[in-house]
Amino acid sequence: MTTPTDEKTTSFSGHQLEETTRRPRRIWGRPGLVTAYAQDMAFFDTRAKLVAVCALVAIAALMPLQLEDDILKLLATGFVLAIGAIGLNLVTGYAGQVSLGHAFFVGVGAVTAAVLNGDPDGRRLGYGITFLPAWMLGAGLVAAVCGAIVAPLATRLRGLYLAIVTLGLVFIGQYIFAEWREGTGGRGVGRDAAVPTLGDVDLTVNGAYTEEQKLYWLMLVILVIFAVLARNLVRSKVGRAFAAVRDRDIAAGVMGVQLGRYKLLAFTISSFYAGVCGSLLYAADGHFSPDEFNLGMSVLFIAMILIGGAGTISGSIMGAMLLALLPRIASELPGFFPFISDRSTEHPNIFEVETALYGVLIIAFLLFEPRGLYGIWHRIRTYWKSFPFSY
Amino acid sequence: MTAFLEAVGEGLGTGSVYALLALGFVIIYKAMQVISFAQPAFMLAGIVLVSYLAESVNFWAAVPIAVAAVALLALAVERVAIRPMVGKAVFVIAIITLGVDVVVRVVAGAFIGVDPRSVGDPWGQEVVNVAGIDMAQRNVAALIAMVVVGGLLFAFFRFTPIGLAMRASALDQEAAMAQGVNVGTVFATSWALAGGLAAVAGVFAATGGPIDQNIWIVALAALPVIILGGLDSLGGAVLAGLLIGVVQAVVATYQRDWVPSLETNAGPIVPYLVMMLVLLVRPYGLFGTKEVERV
Amino acid sequence: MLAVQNLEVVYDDVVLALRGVSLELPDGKIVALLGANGAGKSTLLRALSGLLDIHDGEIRKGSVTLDGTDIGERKPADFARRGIKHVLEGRRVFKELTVEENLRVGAYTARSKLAENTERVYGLFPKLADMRRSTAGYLSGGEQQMLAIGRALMSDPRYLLLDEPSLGLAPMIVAQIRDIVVEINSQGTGVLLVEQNAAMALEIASHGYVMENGRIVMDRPAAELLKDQDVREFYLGLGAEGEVKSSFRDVKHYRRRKRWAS
Amino acid sequence: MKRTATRLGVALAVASLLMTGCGRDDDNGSGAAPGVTDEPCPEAVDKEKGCIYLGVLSDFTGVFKGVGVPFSEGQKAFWKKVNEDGGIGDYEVDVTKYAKDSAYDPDKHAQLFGEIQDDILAVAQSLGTAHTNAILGDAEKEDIVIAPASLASSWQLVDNVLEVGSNYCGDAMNSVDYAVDELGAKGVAVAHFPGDYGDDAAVGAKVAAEARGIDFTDVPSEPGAADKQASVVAGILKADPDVVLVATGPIEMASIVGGLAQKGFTGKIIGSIPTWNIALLGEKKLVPALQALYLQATSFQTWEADTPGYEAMRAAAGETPPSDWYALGYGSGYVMQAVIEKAIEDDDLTREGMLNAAKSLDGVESEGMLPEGAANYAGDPNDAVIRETAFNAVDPTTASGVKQEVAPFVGPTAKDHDFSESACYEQY
Repeated sequence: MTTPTDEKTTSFSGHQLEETTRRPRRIWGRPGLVTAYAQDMAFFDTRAKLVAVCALVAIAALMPLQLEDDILKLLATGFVLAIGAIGLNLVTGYAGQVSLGHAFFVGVGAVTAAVLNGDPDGRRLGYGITFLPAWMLGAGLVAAVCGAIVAPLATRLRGLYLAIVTLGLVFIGQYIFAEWREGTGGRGVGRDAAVPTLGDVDLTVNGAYTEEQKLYWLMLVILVIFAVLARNLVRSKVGRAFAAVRDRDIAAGVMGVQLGRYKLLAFTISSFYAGVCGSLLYAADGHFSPDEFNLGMSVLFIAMILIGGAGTISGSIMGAMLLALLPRIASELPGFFPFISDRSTEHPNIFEVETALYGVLIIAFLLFEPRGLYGIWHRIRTYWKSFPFSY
Repeated sequence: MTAFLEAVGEGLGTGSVYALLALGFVIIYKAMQVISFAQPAFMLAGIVLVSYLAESVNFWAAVPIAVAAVALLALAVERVAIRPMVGKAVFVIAIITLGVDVVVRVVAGAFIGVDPRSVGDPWGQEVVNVAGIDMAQRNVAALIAMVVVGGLLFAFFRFTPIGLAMRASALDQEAAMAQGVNVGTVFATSWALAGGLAAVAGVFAATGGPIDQNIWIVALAALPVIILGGLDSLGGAVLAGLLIGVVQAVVATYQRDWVPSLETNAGPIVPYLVMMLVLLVRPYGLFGTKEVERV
Repeated sequence: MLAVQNLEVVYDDVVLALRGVSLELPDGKIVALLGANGAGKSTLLRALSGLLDIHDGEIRKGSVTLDGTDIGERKPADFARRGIKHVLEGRRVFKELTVEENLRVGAYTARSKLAENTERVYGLFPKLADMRRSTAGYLSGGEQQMLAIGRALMSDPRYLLLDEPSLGLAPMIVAQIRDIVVEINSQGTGVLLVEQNAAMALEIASHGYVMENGRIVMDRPAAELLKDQDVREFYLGLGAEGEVKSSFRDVKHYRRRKRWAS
Repeated sequence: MKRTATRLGVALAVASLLMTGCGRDDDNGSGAAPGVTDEPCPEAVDKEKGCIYLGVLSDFTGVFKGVGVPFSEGQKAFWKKVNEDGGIGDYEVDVTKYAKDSAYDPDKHAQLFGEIQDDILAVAQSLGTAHTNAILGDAEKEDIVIAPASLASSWQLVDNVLEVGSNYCGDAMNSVDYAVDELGAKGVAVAHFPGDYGDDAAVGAKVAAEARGIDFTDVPSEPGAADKQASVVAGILKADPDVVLVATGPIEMASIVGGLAQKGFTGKIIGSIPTWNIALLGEKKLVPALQALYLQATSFQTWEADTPGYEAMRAAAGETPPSDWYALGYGSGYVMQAVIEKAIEDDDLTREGMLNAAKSLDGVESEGMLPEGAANYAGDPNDAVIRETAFNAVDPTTASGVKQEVAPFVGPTAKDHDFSESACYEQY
């Protein structure tokens, strides 16, 4: 009674272990058939996937030549959020440690990048480092260190307790950010974000290409790099240890997986991604304030990986893109309902409807597809794979 | 010393609000192992209803009506958005409750309108002198309300069949079902209770001055409270609520003396600091059951 | 009469737990259900008390009927209200409640007759009456089992489904439980007794079923089963000559034979 | 595999077709300046005229929605009147299409500005000091003129920001001088929001307190009702000042006044202009305390002022509930109108032309809506800054709930202070 679509089970039930050393054998017309463990663990387990991903990236790279700037800006923001979502997915989706503290690490990244990149003579603390990779990776590293400091808590706590404790991190983080006016600009004020420049080119100034086009390409490239790194990580020994920690942590501990070490690693890497995400997140708007890094942002990231599909890299990206576009979708909807006023003094008005719709869409989405976008994709794929037989 | 005791009095007032909110969280948690993030919205809905009702009927009539109405609202939310998800991952349900929170809060907030509102409570800023200590009447009222509501809850869980069924269901859902307990009824009752409790808490959070829709933030302090008390302990929720209220008020009063260099009021993060310290020693809170989360 | 016809149950959409199972529990009779671990006995009981759903189980084919009406799709509370009470394996008392509170939860569907039923249960289990105020979790295993049965009796059920009541109990307690089951039955309650302790079960039952791999493989009056060679060998632990037989090879042989036979 | 490739090829082809079908619109219209079109406005009075779009970044749902909503309504009323009177030159003015709610969040402010900046000629309202600062860099790059709904002491230093009245810093100086000279105060405490608005007032008070040699206590506050202000009240009482300055929102101010009154405070509590909201009169228990203790420091007149401008405004307002914010929104329109008129006069209705027009403006005829000497952007910043402050007291019988108690005056501290060096809040 195994479902015919589950590749993982077929690979183990149908073949013996000695085949892992053999070259994968491909059977024509059955692209879903996995004949070796190495193949199951490969970066792209089928050729079709490789082609599809390359095509997708190619299309994504060409988009700026076609789409309007405001959409591009949203998409670019989505790419950056996706980096953060991948980070959260590593610790939550793969290693099973639910963290509501992601906003804190994003904040650490944003602040670090702004401080490193800031004008040394400006109103706030700044070191004037303009080299983009330097401040981006610096932000990631500082966030990673913070993650490593927090990780020991995770070895003591589980589930909702861990979630709420990491939430505490957000509140304490906000307090520190608010106090450190020199670095963050303080509550309700904020400071200028790190400015992305490549060589002498300031990407936030319109030139041959607009600001939005340039930022879009930049974010796309960075996202692809970090997504590939994450995908490689999760199919390695580390990734398997994460899964073991997630599924049965005590059993994994008994079997020799060093729980503390892998939880530490998961938090550190996740925080690194969050830091990188934070360093780039405000590039387009050019300004951020410490109030941003609140419960709402943490929840946004959790929603991304739940909506996208926990425990998948592609799901993280899909979820981030959807949530980045959601406010825009919500703001388009009132156009179809004439009773909604655009005046702030009347109710219901579009400002309220936009916010409410955001909530409704999240509820509706999870009600109808709790496995997320990845689940929908999986279902479609499964359906066509066994077409015309429904099971 | 007087200043200290006055701070304690103040803290007992806010602590009572936290305790009422935390009781709602714990009741839902015990019923379905989910933290409902919709509590802040129910609190806001309660405040809005009272502030409108108090204009037509008086405050004392407005509160029970609003509490009942919010309980019904919570019931409806449970039926529409939560029940279909029973059995799914708890974090998916938690995020759904967050979605509910956003929607309800926007709708309730719309009724607050542009200008600050008031719940029309009879206490205002009046004080009462208890053994030489000035205590705001609203804080005394909150404490009394919390004790009364807590007592009623205690009686409810001890003596009524449904209350007993809820306790049984929290201990062993399948065994409770085998006794004929309808788990749907248990879920619905727990949401209604939590909604009502949030409304009561809201009324007391909103006394003492005008409020706007940002008052929902008060409800977030209940999260560290429930962790501190233990997710599944009603008594723990009450004690932790009062404890955190008092510590918060004392810190707010003395912070300027202790650490003059800190500008921002540390009160709001105190609950989290206390929570973290306690969890380092006791990973399941002060009164929580070990292994609440199944391995 | 409570019965299942041609029942097929699937867990998680994947695991087939019961196949073509039919069973009858007449009013006022004791029916024994025997089988090894994993044979599907508990699943069958869950199907009979509506508790499949929370284990992600689902009836795919066949029906559960009470006096001819299909009740398979109803909620567990409905089963209880109709007089079917399931005593779960492993006792499952509400550990933090007192004995009396446990009993009150048991009376959830029959609140009007609470006092009457409490008296009856205390009559059956005088020990529980002495400990009515103690916390259930501190009771001994046998007392907990009595509490679990007593709790189920609080709604005066027509049918009692007992899942392994003797599990992990001392022989003396097992005998006590047996007597109580007989007593309950004599008051008119039909009992479906799932047991590893086949000797005890068949001794008091009027009819017996044997399950293997999700199927009923034997369906005979209890007296006949008691005499059956295979049953004696594999459930009563007695060889053909009344000796303990422990050769694994024979077991393998038996299994092979059964597989072809079924 | 081959089939997959073919399928992908088809998909690619379809995708590229789709994308070329709805291609990107790179040209910027007819070459006119952004925000200026020959098409009529969406709600045009005269369909023959073109339209000038002004952006609005206000607070409709945040802490200062009590300011943002009536302010925006006042602006709409002003431009409606202007349009009905024939518009400006060949154009009418629209402040509705690009009105956005930033909810008093500087980041959202910056983000929304990014969304509308290619479609507007100027910003008719940017509510909040830090918020306006958040968009200032981008606005300067693109020569966009901004009318702030904020009275920070930094605006006179910036060319493209059109401030209209005295600043929080100067108001606070005058408040302290008044406390010393008229009330004989020996100590002053300031309760204020963190951030540029609150800091501006705090610095003003501090400078004045030092100049006058009285005690000064700084008590930071934060947004929130009675619970959040309890520690503020405790902090003030500990310092035991004679006069308290408050630079928060109305809810915070009311909680502080209530808390102080409860503890028997008898001095004066002087709030910055945004601390008043008429809805506070609904707090029956609080009104006596507000009447006894509270003063609002402002350089604007109140709703019932007897000037031609206010009269026209009251007529335009019709049924709209009276609010001094409405009046301020309405009054600020005079400045923007003058700038647009000048730009048209110079035959340069572009962003650059607007900026030049603003820089050369040395005053505006506001029919008594704005303080004396407002909108002088041509002169030296230190000379042009408005230094006078009036105090309003709570009076439930008036339309907007407050009535002028102390006529406009300039205290010695503000008179001598050099406002041209840097903004007060930067010295916090």
